[in-house]
Amino acid sequence: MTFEWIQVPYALATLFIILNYGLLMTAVVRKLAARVGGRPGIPVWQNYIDLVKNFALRSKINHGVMYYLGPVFRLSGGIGLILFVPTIYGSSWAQNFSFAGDLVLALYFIFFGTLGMALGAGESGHPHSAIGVSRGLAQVTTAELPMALAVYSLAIQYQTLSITEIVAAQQGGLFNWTLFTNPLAVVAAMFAFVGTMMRSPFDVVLAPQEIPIGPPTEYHSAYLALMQTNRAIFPIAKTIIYMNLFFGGAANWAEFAIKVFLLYMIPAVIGVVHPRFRVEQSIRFFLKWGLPVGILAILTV
Amino acid sequence: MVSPVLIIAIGLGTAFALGLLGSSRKTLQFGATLTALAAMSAISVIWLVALVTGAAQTAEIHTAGAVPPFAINLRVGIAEAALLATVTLTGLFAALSLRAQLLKLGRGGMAVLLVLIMAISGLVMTRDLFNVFVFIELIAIATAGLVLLSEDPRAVCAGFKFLVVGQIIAILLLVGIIFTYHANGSLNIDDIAATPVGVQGAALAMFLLLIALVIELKTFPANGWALDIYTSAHPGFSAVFSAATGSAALFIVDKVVAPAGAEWLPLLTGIGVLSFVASNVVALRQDNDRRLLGYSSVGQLGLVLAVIGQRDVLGEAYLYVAGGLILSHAVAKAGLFWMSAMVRGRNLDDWAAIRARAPMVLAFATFIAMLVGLPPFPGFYAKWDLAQALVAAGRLPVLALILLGVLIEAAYLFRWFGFAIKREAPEKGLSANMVDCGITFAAVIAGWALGWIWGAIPGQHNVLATLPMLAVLAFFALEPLPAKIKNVAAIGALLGWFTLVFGDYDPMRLIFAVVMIPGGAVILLASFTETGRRIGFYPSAMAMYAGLALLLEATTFFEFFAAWEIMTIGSYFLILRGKMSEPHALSYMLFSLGGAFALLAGFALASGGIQPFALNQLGTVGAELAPWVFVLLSIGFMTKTAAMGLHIWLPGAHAEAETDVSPMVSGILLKAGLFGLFLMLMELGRQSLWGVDLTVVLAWIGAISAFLGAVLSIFQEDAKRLLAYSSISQMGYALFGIALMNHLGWLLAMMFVINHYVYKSMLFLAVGGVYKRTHTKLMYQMGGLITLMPFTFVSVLVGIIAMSGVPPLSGFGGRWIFYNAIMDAGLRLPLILIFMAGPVGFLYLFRLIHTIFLGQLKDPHRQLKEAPVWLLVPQMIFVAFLIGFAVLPGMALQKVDGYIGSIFGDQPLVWSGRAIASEFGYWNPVAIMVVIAVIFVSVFLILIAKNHDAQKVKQFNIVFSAERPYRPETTHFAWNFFAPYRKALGFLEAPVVTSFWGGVTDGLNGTAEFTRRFYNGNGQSYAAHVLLFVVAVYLIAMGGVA
Amino acid sequence: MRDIHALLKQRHRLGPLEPRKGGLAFVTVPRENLRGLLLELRDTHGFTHLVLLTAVDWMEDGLFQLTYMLNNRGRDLTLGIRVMIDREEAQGDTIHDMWPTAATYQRELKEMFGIDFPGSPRLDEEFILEGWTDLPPYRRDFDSLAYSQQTYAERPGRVTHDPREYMKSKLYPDGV
Amino acid sequence: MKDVDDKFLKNLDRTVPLREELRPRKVTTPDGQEIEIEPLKDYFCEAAPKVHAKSYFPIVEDFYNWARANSLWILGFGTGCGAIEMRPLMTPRFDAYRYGIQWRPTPRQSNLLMISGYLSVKTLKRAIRAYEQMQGPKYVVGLGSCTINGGMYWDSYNTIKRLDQYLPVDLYIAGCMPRPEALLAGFMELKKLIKAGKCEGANKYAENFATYKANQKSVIKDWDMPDYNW
Repeated sequence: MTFEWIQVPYALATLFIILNYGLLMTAVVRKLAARVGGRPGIPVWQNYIDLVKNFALRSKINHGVMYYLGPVFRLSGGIGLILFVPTIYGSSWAQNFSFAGDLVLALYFIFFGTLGMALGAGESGHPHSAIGVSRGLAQVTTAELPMALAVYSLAIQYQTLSITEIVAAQQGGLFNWTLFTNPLAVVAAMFAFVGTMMRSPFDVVLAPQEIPIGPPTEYHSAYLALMQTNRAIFPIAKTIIYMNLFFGGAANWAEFAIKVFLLYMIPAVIGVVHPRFRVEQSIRFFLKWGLPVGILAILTV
Repeated sequence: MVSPVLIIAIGLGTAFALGLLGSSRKTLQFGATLTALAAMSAISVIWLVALVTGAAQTAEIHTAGAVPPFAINLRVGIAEAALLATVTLTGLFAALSLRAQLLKLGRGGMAVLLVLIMAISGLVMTRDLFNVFVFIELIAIATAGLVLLSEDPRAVCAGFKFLVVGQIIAILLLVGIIFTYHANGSLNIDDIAATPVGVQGAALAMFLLLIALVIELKTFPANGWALDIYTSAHPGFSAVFSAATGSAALFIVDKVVAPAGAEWLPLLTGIGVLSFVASNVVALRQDNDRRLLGYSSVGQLGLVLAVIGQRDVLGEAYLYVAGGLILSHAVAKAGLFWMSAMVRGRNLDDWAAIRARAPMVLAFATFIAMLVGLPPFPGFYAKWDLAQALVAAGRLPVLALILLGVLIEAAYLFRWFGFAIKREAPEKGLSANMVDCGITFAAVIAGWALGWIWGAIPGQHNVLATLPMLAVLAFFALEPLPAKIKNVAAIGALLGWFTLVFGDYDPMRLIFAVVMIPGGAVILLASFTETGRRIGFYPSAMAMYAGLALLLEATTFFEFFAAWEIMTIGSYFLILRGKMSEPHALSYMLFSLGGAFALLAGFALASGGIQPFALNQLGTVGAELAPWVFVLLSIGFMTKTAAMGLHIWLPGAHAEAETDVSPMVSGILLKAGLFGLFLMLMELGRQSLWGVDLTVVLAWIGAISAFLGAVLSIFQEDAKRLLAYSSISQMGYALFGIALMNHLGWLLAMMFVINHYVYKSMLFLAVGGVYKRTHTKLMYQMGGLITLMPFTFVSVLVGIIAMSGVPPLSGFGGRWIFYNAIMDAGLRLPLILIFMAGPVGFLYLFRLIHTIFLGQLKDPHRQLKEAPVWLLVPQMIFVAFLIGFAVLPGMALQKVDGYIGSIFGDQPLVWSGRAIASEFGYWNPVAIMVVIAVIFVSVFLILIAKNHDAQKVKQFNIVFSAERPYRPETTHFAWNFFAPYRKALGFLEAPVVTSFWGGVTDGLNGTAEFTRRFYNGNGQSYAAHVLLFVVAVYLIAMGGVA
Repeated sequence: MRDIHALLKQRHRLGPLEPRKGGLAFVTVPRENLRGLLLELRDTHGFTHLVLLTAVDWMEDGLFQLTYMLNNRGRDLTLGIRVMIDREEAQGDTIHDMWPTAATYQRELKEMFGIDFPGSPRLDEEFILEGWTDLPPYRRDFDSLAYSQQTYAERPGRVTHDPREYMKSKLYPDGV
Repeated sequence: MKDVDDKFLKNLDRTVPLREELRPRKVTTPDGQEIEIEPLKDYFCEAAPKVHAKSYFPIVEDFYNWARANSLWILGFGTGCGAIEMRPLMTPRFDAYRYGIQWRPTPRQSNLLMISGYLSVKTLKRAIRAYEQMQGPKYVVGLGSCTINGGMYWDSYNTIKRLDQYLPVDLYIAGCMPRPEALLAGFMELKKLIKAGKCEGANKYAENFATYKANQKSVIKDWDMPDYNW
């Protein structure tokens, strides 16, 4: 697959859809959580308002170059992740720029935003930012491990690293999904999924109680707006990857919307009913439960 | 041509003539002595030259006009001549070194010295047993005389002990001679062979002869009597005692045993090896320099004795090996004793005094290298041939013991050298004067000359004659120049060499060559920051680079091994230059030597004694040997790549080295090990031992190193240690890649060779620059340096992005190849560790950049300047390269890919334009770079549009729960950065390996401590030792013979 | 309680015991006896708990009264020990080595009454009054109202009434 | 009912010295030369607050104000008894979230400061710092009579009586204490003001910065912070 200029507007369109979907869906999820608690909850368009409000802030401060670039890295990471992954299977225009690289690219590009964010937060000079980063990085080392193993077992199963081909291999019926052809890998991957969605019980990174929300402590105004945008996009992007790898991808936007929503609900539900882990607890958790499943996955495939 | 008898004649004559001179005219007497000695030396040297050049034949001199056995006859062959030269010259120099003493003592002393030298020469030449006895008596008496003549009370009692034991020896010898005469009516050595030794009496006779001569060698444990002499006598004399007497005694043993027949050899071997290992172990605990030298002499003599014991397998190489060892021992020991005459203090660390004089250090280094048997000295060649012969004859245990002994010897000698370089020098610790320096340097020159000669002997590869080594010698000559000029020269030399050679390398060698030679030049740019003359840096550095260059040039085992050793020595001296690096340099040296010996054994095993053996014939090794060769070689190479278990030398060595040395030893030196592994696997391929596939073992080791290296690295507070541990991890990746034994795995390893060189050198230089400014390596003491050191920050940033494998920089290429490589590899379990090592690596990298450059700036650092420009230049070059390499990986990899394809016969990667496709996935670096750049810029523009007017605030303008920060120190979160990680996985940093190696060394020292008790300084017990020794040996030996 | 008082009387110069309702009683000791008394109470009579340490300002007699309230949990007795100290160079003896909590009380007394307790840890660190420049506010010669009027801006229109007069005027507007 | 005694005069001539960590100090750099550190200059930004103009197009400004009104992020800074009254707002019974109100743990991200009760001088200092660290436009709501006229602390030696002397208050909610219903009503009121563009507290503070500072410093004797806490 090669590049034509027409792909640029296509990609932008995809991006636009996903952004709005992300903003609405996160709001809906929060509303659901509120209803569970017997509250009316926020209006579904609240995210848009907050976004506008933050863009409209009048006075801003700046802690230095990396601080300034941090959110840029963050959002670029999210957008890039979307653009490097084909969104809709078989759609002529939602393939984005997936010709640039395969699954490996997607997996490692996830770290792009994290790194930039960490550096930006670091330069703000706030100890809480550094603490949050240290916690987050420490947790991700083991949280991503089952995912890596699952991906490996998947790649061996399908003998390819190209996402498109993996999705293609899952077409033609529910039971061609990896979920059924390679359940162990999916379970392992789900550990990583829940662990990296920044929701309880694994959200000690931005623990609003002990450390006022960690890395973004010093961020505000447009910086914060960019990060909010990313927080709308990035989970969707990750969910898309999981959907493509394990749940047969999506052949049209409706299927996309449903699958992503359901997948997104998994960590949400778990988060609503679980208290928070300390970092070393979650590390042990992943080593004790996630890792063995992952090992089984790569041994049995 | 003058008759060699004159040597004896002159000696005796002058000795008597001295008596005629009035006792008052000391100077005249001294002059006479010197002249006599000079004459003797002259004669022997003339003979040596004549014999070597073939101008003369081996001469038989019959005294009293009758033929043996009715008269004593002397012989002068090459060996004799060489020894004579050594002896007489030693005597001459000894006389010079002893001048003060001699002038004080007067003619008595001089006469005794003359007689001693004369006797030793006679011992060398004579072919008659009784004559041997006479000369030995003379030697004993003369020695005792010389020792007793000095008024040091300890010397007196030492001399007395010596006499006592000397008499025991004499008696044994005499009895032996009588028996021999009884057994075969002749005292002529050559006749002994004529009669069968099977006769009980003759066997006993021979035993007594040998044991007497062996004890004369002061073999362990029957040597307490002699050691006191080393300690107490004047070093000038000890030199004679160690060099001349010892060599002569060895020679006589050889003379006697030659006719006696092969069944005596095992006895000698046993005694020799025991003596060698044991006295080296004891020497470990000595703190008096002369006593240490004494033990070392005993050890060396033991070694040669063992070699004599191997004469049956050595064949015609026998003279070469034994001679090499004896001569290097004689020269080095004499030299060291003469140096110790100049050092005032008697403790090992008093030798720090010599640091003031660079030539002295050179001399010291030369002698130690000669003793340990490092190139380019004769001992090295001898060791190599010895190993070949031993393995060929299947005498591996002997080889193992000898190598062990050498390792221990290296341990205390290099520890001593470390003291000399690193400990603080005592006031006026050095009493240097023209004469002593003169004779010392005569020894140095003799050493190098011998090195040349031993190399030049046909059938050998002369290490010194190679261009790189000549360059090194040239840099010795350049030392007086200022550092900057030498730096230009060094860079020129490296680039010049590269232009000479790169034409005829295959792509893989070429990559290594580029990393090692021009790569070294780039790092040398950083050395322009150094001012002054920087004595000692350039020879060492160039020695290392010469080793690397020769390593790539090597075609035979020997060349490879020599290059390896040279590289090791050079890097050792480099590392030793660091401020706190004394212990680390030592452990580096020991591990390297251990690895080198593993290589030596492996090569010998592979070649089976055939010399020279080409590297590319490694594949032809027999199937039953191949696995063992594999094991030995990979141990050797993995010591260099610091694989887990053999890694403990690395962190200290790399962290404590100088700013511009760390990148050399980390970025470049480690690659030598990888190069070796490549060669080995290319030739040997997969091997399995007891059904275990050894490459799988390698893969596991690689994975474990990759993981544990990373984990250990995140717990470091010292920036350079952090980087050092990360090197272990990175080399682990490379090792894993190689061990995958498939095309992409090797490509991955090559990628790591390039990437690791670039970003590790870059990071070490950056951290070094920070260290230059902040004077600390502890990260938590820094912070907020980003605005003060922007360039350094940029290079660290690029470095860690590349290293962590995040797109778009070149590290990602490595990861991509890695995934494709593991797809068709059978290994799965080790992957778990590798997968985990990735994110863990991310941890320590972030810590590195955060705690140094981000966070809170500290009071004392507020006005720091950016790192020196010459440190930045190479960094910026690296940054540019990393980005270029990220966009166009093909420029370096495509050729290598093709080459590896020619090895494995497959071609998994398709290079179409800028895009790369494998059978599993695809990778388009340009597209990635462009997409990311476009997104990044557009988002950045949005932010600028909104926040261009943001108010720039200072470091304490942070929300602090409505309080304000107290001090930057209390606000910077840096120390123990990953505390939760330590809570969860801290158990992984338990120092298991370190404690293991610590246990080994403690064990050795314990043994030494125990053994030295045995030397209680009491003459009677020493005599008892001797007798017990004789009896014990008798029981063992005759049990074997009869 | 009385038995303890009787016992203590033999060794310490105690004033008379003034019982109150329940297990509460007060006794006055001279300053030099305080320490020994407290020690004995704590170690032998089980008054292990320092309930509070506070002061009363007897401005007219030029005295400060320190009250150490001790409690015996086992027997549910509370003994208040009064020490009168001079108001001019107001100085007490620190007991933070017996009850670490005392250090905090003494810090507060130092801040609020200006009573010094040499040797008490962190005594001079301000407790709640950061940068206080005036008299210690709990001394009776410090007028809180005047101070606040001279310091903190009033909002105009605030009136205060004497409750009695005010209610009268409300209930009996015609003043009957 | 004690009346003021006119003999008492507060002590005016004593001043509080600067805190130790804020005094200029000498440190030696790694290369050994002495340098002078002035913490207040070197570690804190000295710039004064700026007056930020409204958006050029009124319609845009109205749109922005609407957004601001519907996304009030409260700084979780509870003083006095009112802190207790604010908690119920998060519970199902009142649920302030439905009005776009939520609590943020850091001043940088919040734009509404609730002074929920009496302010002792010590707390006032923190409140000012927190307020100045918020990014404009930002709003202050005073809760209860203590913030209005001192309330029951009318004669306290350590409690301020008028919040608007020290911070630009946009809205007072009367009561002692006002119940959550009153708070909600107050929020609605505030929203109206914001939408009407009447809440320019931040700019007012910047304009009359000198007066505010003077008032604050007249109360807070140990002003151990920069004049404006960015």
